[in-house]
Amino acid sequence: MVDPRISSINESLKEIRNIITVVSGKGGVGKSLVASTLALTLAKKNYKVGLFDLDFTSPSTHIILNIQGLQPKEEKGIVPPKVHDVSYMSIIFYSGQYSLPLRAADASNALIELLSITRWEQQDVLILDMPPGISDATLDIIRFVKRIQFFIVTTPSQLAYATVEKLLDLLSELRMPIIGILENMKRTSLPSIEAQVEQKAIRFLGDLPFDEKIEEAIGNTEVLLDTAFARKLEEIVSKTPLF
Amino acid sequence: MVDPRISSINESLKEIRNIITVVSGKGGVGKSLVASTLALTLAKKNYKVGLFDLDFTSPSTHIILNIQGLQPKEEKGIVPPKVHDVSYMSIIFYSGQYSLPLRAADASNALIELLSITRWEQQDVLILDMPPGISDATLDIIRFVKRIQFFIVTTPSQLAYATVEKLLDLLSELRMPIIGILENMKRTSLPSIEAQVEQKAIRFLGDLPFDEKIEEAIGNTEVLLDTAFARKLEEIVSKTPLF
Amino acid sequence: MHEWALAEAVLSSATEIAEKEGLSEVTEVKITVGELQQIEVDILEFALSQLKTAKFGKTKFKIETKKAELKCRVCDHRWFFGEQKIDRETAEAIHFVPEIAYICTRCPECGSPDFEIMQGRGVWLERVKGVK
Amino acid sequence: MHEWALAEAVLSSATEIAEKEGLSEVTEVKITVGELQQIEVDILEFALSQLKTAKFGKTKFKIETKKAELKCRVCDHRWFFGEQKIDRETAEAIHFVPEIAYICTRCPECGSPDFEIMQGRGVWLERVKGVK
Ligand SMILES: Nc1ncnc2c1ncn2[C@@H]1O[C@H](COP(=O)(O)OP(=O)(O)O)[C@@H](O)[C@H]1O
Ligand SMILES: Nc1ncnc2c1ncn2[C@@H]1O[C@H](COP(=O)(O)OP(=O)(O)O)[C@@H](O)[C@H]1O
Ligand SMILES: [Mg+2]
Ligand SMILES: [Mg+2]
Ligand SMILES: [Mg+2]
Ligand SMILES: [Mg+2]
Ligand code: NI
Ligand code: NI
Ligand SMILES: [Zn+2]
Ligand SMILES: [Zn+2]
Repeated sequence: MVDPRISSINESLKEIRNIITVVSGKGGVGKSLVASTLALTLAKKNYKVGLFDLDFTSPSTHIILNIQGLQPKEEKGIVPPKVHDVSYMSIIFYSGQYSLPLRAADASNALIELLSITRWEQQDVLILDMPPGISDATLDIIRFVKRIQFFIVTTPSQLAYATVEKLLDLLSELRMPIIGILENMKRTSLPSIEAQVEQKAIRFLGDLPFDEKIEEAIGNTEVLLDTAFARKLEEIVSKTPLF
Repeated sequence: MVDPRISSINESLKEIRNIITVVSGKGGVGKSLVASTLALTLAKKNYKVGLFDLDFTSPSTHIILNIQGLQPKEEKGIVPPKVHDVSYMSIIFYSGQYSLPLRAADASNALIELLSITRWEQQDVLILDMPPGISDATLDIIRFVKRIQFFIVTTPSQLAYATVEKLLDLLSELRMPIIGILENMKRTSLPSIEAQVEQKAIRFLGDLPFDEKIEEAIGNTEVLLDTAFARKLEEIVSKTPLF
Repeated sequence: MHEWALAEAVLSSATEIAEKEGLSEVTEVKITVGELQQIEVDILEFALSQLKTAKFGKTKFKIETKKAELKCRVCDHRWFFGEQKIDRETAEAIHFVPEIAYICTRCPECGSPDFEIMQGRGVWLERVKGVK
Repeated sequence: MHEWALAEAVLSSATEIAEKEGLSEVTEVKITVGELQQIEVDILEFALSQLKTAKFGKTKFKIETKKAELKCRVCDHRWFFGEQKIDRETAEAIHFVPEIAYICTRCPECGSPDFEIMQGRGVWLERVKGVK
């Protein structure tokens, strides 16, 4: 018995030029906020951008982007709707407001299903928002998706960086391309993790401020793009060779 | 073929009077910090306390408690070492500083193994620090451990509370005992989620401040217990019927 | 209508197998379709007939449906998904992502959402026969 | 030495089965021990003999060891854990928690850590025979 979805995954991703996977060793460091803002920022620069929320256990990007009343079109597969010029896909289109008590093996199966039936069409970049840690989803992406690059998010906290280091060790061992590490929620009271990152010979991308205005910006992309957080992310994106 | 570990789990937990599971729909809300501080606080009140870090993907409590140079004793099973008067168990005793790329099904197997071979001895309370979301570990605990109570942590962020609501819906459906919801990282700039919690007929336990001093306190339990965060948690614990 | 995507996957997978086994012509492709996903077999057949390449010119596509059997991890009870009533909207979501079943399906014995999908989940390629 | 905990688990599980099947006396208990965990079979046997209750007075405990077979999810390669060299400290950690193998074991073909433990992981109770 052969699972026919496997050979169709790279087929359905073939028109995507770059795939950026936003990861961290830990939850709550801002992966979803960074992934969403990165997608909006690149779309504003006229890139063709897709965003795929792969955190099936705690999806968040639909709240950040205020996805409502939209649904993928069924057309020889499913076509992600466009939101703020971003082609967007999430399990939330199917699970709605209900809780979805998935074991990771089932989440993995759902992920393979969505990867294989989604028609992304031509995109300059597809951004993947990942669940925390070295999870089934991370291993699935490594296994199934060719040409991925990892964009790592941490906070200045030792608790976050300790888990990020383990993730880094694994990605380096597997020779996965790493764009670099972004330090989110930087506060003046805390020392930067920049020196530690450079010891690992990984590019330190810069830091994003802890921004009191973020909460108000959730669900309103115009306000979001105008925060100090988003402006700094744009600055970092401008000087980072993403693709 | 029968897995003999299953019938021995409740056997090895039988001398534990209360089991408190610290959960959230999301990562990074402070579960590990709350679980650790709760354990230390109850130990200071002369309760016999155990703490079991079940977040095998991103364990953190060993950093908060600065566990170093300790190892469980092998004695007809394994006996958790005592740290600051807390009997402590974590996968970290076996995985050390290495990254452990576990799929959740394997993490689940490791969890069952540790649950069945650990000799907790007599405890007033065992605190379980969980991974984020409705995960394999949550389902395992519900399946294997009798007499659990859930202690839910959120932040004031809509992103956190949205995922907590889904977790609440599931726990309520399964008639799991819920101690209540704690709002961590409260900032004056943000509205409280208290009203939303009470709509769900769940006890709102109170809030813990966003505390700039936390980072310095990580790895030093004396400093930790002296933070505004820990003092407020103790106050909440004093007025909450935990057991 | 995403049966087309599934048909494409089946054909690309069958082509891979045929190439690996050095088949110049494929005579039979056997496909199993799990009931959980409520695939429209007619559309799947039609899509296969439209999308197939020369290699599949004379191929007989045998499609078999399999009941979706679930097993509770808590009490070991086994049951068939078909016995359950679900609303149209959820059924449609399950059609795309079978795991959406976890939002509403519960063990009929003990109410647990912690069950395993034993069989009858998705589309499987059972067998590719041909001449070398 | 945590073989004692495993022995206890086996006995408590075998007792449950004997009770469910109404066996007044258990004549044979068959146990499989996976090689991954490097269980000391002598100690396990000794622990069983010390911990057993009256019901197991005349029980023959048959212990069989099974090779630990791993299968790579990326390239499908199968191999045996025993073929690999690991240091003492890691071996000891694996003895307690077999999944610690994931920190150092990699697919010998493609280097992936994404493999499945097909068999030979832990302790299984294969069979309980007795008289009613
Ligand atoms: N730079 C920042 N300043 C303030 N709050 C932030 C910042 N980045 C993220 N947050 C908040 O932190 C929480 C976690 O962010 P999220 O993007 O959901 O993280 P993850 O996806 O890693 O779990 C959210 O409540 C979010 O609004
Ligand atoms: N009340 C608080 N004030 C400031 N920082 C906090 C507070 N609670 C937690 N943190 C920080 O937030 C991060 C996440 O905490 P952690 O306990 O690891 O969360 P979780 O276990 O839910 O992932 C850590 O860096 C921790 O130090
Ligand atoms: Mg997220
Ligand atoms: Mg998300
Ligand atoms: Mg934690
Ligand atoms: Mg932890
Ligand atoms: Ni369809
Ligand atoms: Ni031992
Ligand atoms: Zn059941
Ligand atoms: Zn391999």
